[in-house]
Amino acid sequence: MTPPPPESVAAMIRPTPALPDSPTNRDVMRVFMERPGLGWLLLIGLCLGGLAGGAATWIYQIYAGLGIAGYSHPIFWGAYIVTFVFWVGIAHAGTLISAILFLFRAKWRNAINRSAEAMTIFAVFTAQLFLGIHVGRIWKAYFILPYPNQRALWVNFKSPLLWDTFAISTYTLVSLIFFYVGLIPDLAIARDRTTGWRKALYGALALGWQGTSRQWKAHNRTVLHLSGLATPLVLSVHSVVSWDFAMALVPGWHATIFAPYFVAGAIFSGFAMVLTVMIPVRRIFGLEHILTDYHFENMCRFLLLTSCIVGYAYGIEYFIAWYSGVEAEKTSFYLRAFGPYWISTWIMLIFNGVVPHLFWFKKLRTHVPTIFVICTLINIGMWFERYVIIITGLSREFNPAVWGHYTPQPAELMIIAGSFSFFSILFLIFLKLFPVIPISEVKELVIHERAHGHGQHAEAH
Amino acid sequence: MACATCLAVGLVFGLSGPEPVAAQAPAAAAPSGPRSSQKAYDAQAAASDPDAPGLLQPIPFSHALHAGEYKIDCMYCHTGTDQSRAAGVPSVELCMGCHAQFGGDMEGVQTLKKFWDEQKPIPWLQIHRVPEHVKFRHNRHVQAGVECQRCHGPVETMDKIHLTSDTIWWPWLLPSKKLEMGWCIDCHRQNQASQDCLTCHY
Amino acid sequence: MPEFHRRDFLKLVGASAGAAAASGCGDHVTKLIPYVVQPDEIVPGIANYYASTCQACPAACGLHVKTREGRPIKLEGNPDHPVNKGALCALGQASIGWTYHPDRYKAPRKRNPDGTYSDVSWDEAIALLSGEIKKAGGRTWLLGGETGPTAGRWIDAWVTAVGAGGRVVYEPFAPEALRDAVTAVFGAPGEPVFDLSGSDFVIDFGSDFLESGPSPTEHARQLAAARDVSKPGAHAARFVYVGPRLSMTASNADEWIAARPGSEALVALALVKVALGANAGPLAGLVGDVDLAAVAQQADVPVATLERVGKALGAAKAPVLIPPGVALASRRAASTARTVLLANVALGALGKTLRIAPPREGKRSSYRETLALVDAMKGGSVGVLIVHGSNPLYSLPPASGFADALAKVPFVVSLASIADETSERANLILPDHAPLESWGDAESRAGIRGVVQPTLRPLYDTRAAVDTLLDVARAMGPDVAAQLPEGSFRSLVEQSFAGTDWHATLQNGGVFQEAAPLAVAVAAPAVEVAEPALDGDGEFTLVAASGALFNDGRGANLPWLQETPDPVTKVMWQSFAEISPRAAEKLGGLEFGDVIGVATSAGSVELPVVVRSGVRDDVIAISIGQGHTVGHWASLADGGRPGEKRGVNVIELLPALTDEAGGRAWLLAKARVASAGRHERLPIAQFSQDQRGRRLGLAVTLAELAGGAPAAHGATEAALPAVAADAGHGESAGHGAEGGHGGEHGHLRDFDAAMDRVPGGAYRWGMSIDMDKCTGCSACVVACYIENNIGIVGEEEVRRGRHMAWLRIERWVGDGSLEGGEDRVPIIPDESGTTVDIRHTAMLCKHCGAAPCEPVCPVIATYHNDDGLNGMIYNRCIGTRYCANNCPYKVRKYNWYDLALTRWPEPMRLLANPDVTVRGQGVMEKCTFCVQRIATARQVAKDENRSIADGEVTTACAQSCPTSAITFGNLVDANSAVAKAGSDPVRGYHSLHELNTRPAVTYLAKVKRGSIEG
Amino acid sequence: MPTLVGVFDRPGDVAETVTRLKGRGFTKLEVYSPAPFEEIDDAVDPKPSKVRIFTLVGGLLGVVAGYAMTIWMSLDWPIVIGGKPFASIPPYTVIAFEVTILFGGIFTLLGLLAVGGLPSIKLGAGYSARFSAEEFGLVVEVPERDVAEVDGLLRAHSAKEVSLVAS
Repeated sequence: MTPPPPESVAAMIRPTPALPDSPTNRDVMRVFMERPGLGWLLLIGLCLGGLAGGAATWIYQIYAGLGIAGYSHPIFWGAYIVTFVFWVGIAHAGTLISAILFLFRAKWRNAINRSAEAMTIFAVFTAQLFLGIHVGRIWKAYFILPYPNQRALWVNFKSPLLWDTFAISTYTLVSLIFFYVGLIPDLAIARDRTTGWRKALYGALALGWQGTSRQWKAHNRTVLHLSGLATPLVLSVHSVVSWDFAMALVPGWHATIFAPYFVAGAIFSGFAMVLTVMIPVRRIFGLEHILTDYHFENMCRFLLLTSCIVGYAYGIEYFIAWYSGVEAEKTSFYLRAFGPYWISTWIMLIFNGVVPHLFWFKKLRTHVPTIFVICTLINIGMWFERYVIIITGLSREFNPAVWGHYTPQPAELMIIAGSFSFFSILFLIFLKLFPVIPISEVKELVIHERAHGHGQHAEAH
Repeated sequence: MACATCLAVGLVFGLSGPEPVAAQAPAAAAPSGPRSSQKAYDAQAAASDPDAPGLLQPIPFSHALHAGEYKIDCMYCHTGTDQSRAAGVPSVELCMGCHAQFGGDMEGVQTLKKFWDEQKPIPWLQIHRVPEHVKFRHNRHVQAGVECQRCHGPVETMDKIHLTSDTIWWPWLLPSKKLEMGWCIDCHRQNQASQDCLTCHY
Repeated sequence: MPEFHRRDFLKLVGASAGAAAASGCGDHVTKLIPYVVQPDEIVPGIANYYASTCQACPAACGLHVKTREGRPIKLEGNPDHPVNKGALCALGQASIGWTYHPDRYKAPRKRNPDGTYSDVSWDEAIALLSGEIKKAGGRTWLLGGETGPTAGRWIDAWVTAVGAGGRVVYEPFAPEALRDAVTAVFGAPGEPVFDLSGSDFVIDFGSDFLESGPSPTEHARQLAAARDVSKPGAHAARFVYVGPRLSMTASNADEWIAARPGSEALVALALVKVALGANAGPLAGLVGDVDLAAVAQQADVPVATLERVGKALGAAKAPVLIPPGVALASRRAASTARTVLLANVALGALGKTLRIAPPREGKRSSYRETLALVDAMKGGSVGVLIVHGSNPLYSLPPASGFADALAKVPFVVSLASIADETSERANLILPDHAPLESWGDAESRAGIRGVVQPTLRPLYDTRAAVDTLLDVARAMGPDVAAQLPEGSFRSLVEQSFAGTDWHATLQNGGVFQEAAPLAVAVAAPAVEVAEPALDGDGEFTLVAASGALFNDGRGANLPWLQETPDPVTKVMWQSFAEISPRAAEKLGGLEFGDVIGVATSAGSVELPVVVRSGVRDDVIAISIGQGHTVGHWASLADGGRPGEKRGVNVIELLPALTDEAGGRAWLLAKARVASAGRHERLPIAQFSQDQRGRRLGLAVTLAELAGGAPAAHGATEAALPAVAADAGHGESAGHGAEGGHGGEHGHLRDFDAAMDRVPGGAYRWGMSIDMDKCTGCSACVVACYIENNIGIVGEEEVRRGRHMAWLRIERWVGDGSLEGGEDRVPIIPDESGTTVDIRHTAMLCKHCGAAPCEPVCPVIATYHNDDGLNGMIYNRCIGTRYCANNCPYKVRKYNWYDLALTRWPEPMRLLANPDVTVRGQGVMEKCTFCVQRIATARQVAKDENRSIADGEVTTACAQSCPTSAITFGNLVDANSAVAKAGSDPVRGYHSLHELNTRPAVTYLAKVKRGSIEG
Repeated sequence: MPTLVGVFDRPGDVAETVTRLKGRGFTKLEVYSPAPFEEIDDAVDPKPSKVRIFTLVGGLLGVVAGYAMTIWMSLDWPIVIGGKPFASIPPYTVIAFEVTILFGGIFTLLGLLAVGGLPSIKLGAGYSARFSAEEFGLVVEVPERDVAEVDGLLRAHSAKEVSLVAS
């Protein structure tokens, strides 16, 4: 073959034409490229106010002492630990969706896993705040780390709190890695289409990703392995969090069902939070065609499953208390339902055990406003579940002389509100900075569809 | 704050006698006795040299002169160190025991006499200090035969008391300076002394 | 800006996360302040002990005052003193607070015409007072409390020397009816001494002798000795309580006869009639015309009970009947006292369990004389009134009109050392030394004379009361001075001990040769028993209960007594009215904390209510002692509202009436009670007194005790871990570290978890608590607070249950039932049955072998040391509080705020025990088995290279306990007291044993002696 | 050496072209793809990715590190806690498990960076923004003489465009 004439070679060298960009790119990037709307700014302002209030109360609490919270003898753990477990629970949905469903090859998860992973990370950060809020002497809290020190003093590895330290920091790191690895291809896409500081930011973060096959193969394998690691991690982290209670001999805590019970509860409240956040985001940014009702229906099925598990756990706890014949356990559980905290117990039972069963009806499973309401109730119910376990467990223990009562104080409510603001701020910033839907994963389906059978565009993914 | 033994010492002078035994303060006699030796003057100069390591004390007292040169035993001034947790700080009366007779020509001794005449304690500055949550027992260490220099350094050669450095290195490549916990623990381990936390923290 | 502490700096740094920046600034240089003249007996760091006598109440127990660097930091009982034998009551322990009290007067003060006060020099004040006395002459009067014999003698001499009008000795709780009865029954004045230790049947007609009788500590010891079942063959005395309210004393009885208040004499006669029938000796006349049915109806006591108890009383070999005390001193108190004394004589108690000691030296006025003085003041015939050692404005009923009488006295002088209601109205204040700064002497009983010696140089410009009076006399001219001795009061005290070796007396704490009892013959006086008249109308009878902690109100300004839970209702810091459930129902379903209005003929108050069945339906009981308007902690001054009352003063409800012998009467008034329609959250320490059948406070019946089977710990429980030495406990669960690691510090060692110690280890510190001896008086609780610098958190924090007591007394009523707990209202189960089944369990850290709190602490702030102690290292704790959650006994307390002792008003900080770290904010704390005392004892033992002997170290609680219910020692030493006591096969048990925490504290179950069989 | 860039629409075509080119001995080729497609990656490099080894090494290192840390620290200063042995294995297993996953995750990320050649500053030859849209780019380096032949081949496999990038 003789070489083609130079002019034809020269003809080949021409600037790549500005092709019509991929519709998926355009849709998703519109979300974070647009100038923030008034609604966004208002929300961010509100949350900053909440965060400022929470932070100020926290600093005052560090100075004045934990006395400003509602603790009383013998209830040494209160709303802060409840909210800590609540946030750690929510954190598990993200990893579950992206890791476990990836292993199951459930393709429907592609649209939702990025936002779920983002929520994981922000929820874990918020949860870790509470370790600092709950502890009595934060200026000495570094003692809990097994760092080599001149005192030759180490830490007590037998303590569930230390397992917590390891579990949650591992979970934070692995989730961050998982989130970041999934984000790299999208950052490359964004790098190629933005200018100014965004190009610099995305360029730096994308680490020079070009989507070569070697990189894709390594990326696939990495995501596979990370999912393989993250799945047991999810189950272990919330088991460790449940062992904070199960390892104690408080009646009502000391039960072997705690690990699966907490993991199911975590997934349950995690999915609910993902839905609670993604429904408005979908509505505001018009991502209906990517985040279809099919996704929401699948997630509602999952909520139904975990609601059954959690409902079973409530029942089995009462049965075991009765079956064990230990009077302290029986009294603790009887007073849980009919004692001074009966309201929170019944909120827990109804919101977690009864309301989600509305999802048996397909009509309700696909009716988005209903899903939103039920998910919000579920999260309230899950907060109260931890409240019930911790507070009623501690308030009616072995020694009736020191039964005590606890009422959350304004300082605690302010700090908890601050934590929700903190979570929302991170999520709002994420919305305006990174693609909320994984472009490359969605594009994989789109290209796949177009390659194989034009047309069934809407239904397929 | 709790073991403010050093601070509280002397603030309240408890006596079982009816009236405080206030010995008559000898009249501030003219500088009696022979002129002090040149060694004494050098020591006083060294003790009041602001550049030398260690804090400037209200009276330029030189341990090198008293303990090194005159070989006065530690326990003579620091009484009670072998019986009590706290090391006794010499009372002004103890200093005057000797300096009432000699050394009057030296500026340091004149300051001492001024304190004595006003019946005011000498506010020495503490050099060797362990945090307030540590209950260090002098008597146990003295009884166990640990000599004072082990922690206080070669006092008999110091004109100005200062913290000499004696750092040990842990196998995980971290140093522990003198009077820090690691340093004490290392010594306790070498001498099979108790490593029970309640020995020093309660 | 409040004083800025290093800890605040650390917290600010933590808060503002400017940690990095902070490390740069210079080191905090501290100073070493030597003595100018070092007293030879003071070695900094070593405690000195001075023998003295407690002046908190007339019992005058012997003291060992522990001082460090010249300041007293702890009071301990003097083992050689015959009255308290080394123990000390709650008020005695807390009385050290008066030395460093913020309300102390610092110099003489004069009230200016415009009502403000200005300091004045001693000479000026003395000149002013002597001038006034010269002017007033015979219109000068002294009103004061009981003093020591020497002080009393020379004050009387002063009164005659200056030609004053006279001196009235006024003690609110003086047992005047009893004194009068002794004079009437035995024809000669004397002090009745009830010795319970030899008795086998004790009946207490409401004298509450364990709380505020003449000598609570001594009687507690004697009662415990009389009922001691641990010694083989010891007879277990029966104890019956007759009275309208189940007080702390009654809680320790076998049977409670809830007679109508005022009918004690009738009940006594009925019992004697059943017991002795015809030959009732001196009481034959009275007993003759006693009709059991009438007495039963009038005293509201079933006839069967009278017969049953009467028969048992007859069978008793050495019975003793104790006449009513303060609470039941009615208008017929003298005749009741006579009746009970005659009953004692009739039952042959005289010479065995009752002896009449010669009267103590010193003037004692009757209440009638006090009222006479008040009338004289009202009539304007008193020119100068000198008040010392008492607070009449608080303790005299307003109905007596003392307030405006005081206003009519032109010149009032107060010699008080601490500000109180009366001294704040004085024209001239000449402050006395605090008790621990004073010289003096005190006589418990004839012949038992304790010396009072100062243990620190007076903190302020104060003078001994007698010295002040002597100076005044000298200032009045040579003729007056001639009649009085020269020297100081100290020399007078020394002269009063002339016959003895003064230094030996100082060392022993006094001269203790009890005088022989008087040989008395019964003078069979006329006794006319009648129902006491009650003033006013209303369906309730008001009983002013004498509290165990505040005595007559003198203890109210001591923070430890305010924060120690009331031994019966466990309420703290507040006043409360006790009514029965049926009465509460009638008043409209009142519940714990609902506020009621109580009105009598003399006054009315509003206070919250405590509903408990331990009170008769027609009785409303209010404790004496609260309701002060002056005083830190006594009033609401510490809460920032000075001048406002804390709780109510029940004395305001009482008319100023006396009994027929002129003694003060307390059971005087009918009360109209109505709900005030509002609720107040009462701070309570114990939520429920119903132990729900859990293994907290166990009791064994006499049959089980005799049977010898391990009744207390039930069948399922394995035998108590043999606390003796290497008895071994099956396969030792300990296994050392697998791989030997690191040669150089080869201190790896096996750990025997079951025996909770390192095999071959010398010590396992442990404790055994005999619940049969514990009366619930809380002396141990206060001793623990002061020894270990435990912080007082105040009323608001206590409402949230955040008080810091390392040791609490839990009061359990019977085995408990399974009801209750649904709401937040504290539970006091039904205690109204005839048989009393109240168990007092001292709950403290058990230093468990398999401690649940240790594995959960992430930073090893709590661990187990080789001597079996659970160490709590405050500087390592970061405050996760998980250990507190995991402790089933809930004995760990957390510092929610920085309410450390060193932040109290000056100069209370000087009370801090330098051997114990003062815990800051954010750390856990708990009982350490007084590790500082163990450490001190170990120093002594190591110096003599031997191990610590048994009994050489004792904890503050064990040392202070009047009945020595708590034994502390080394469990590894088989023949140590604690090992022997702890291994009682029948009664020994571990609290919450099924949790397998292997505690080092063994409880000995209470013995349920059941009701008296005929 | 001149570099040809072919632009494709369907992943299947790219995979075939790659196998064909490799069959013809042009092995210096690279595929830019906007989304992950196994058939392309297997075509370019059938061997399983080396990231697996990183994860394995990370995991094993984690186990060893976890147990070593906990046991060594417990025995360096053995303190009796709750009557439990100094180094008790059951609780330490939880920590070893967590550290295993931690090291596994970190080493997997390192694997991705190492195997994927990230972070790389310069973009590869022939890379253009369109390949992050929805089109595939096949870049192959061919000697001068084979440019036409390869160009034809690309077009035969429905390459939308073929262009020559300055070598």
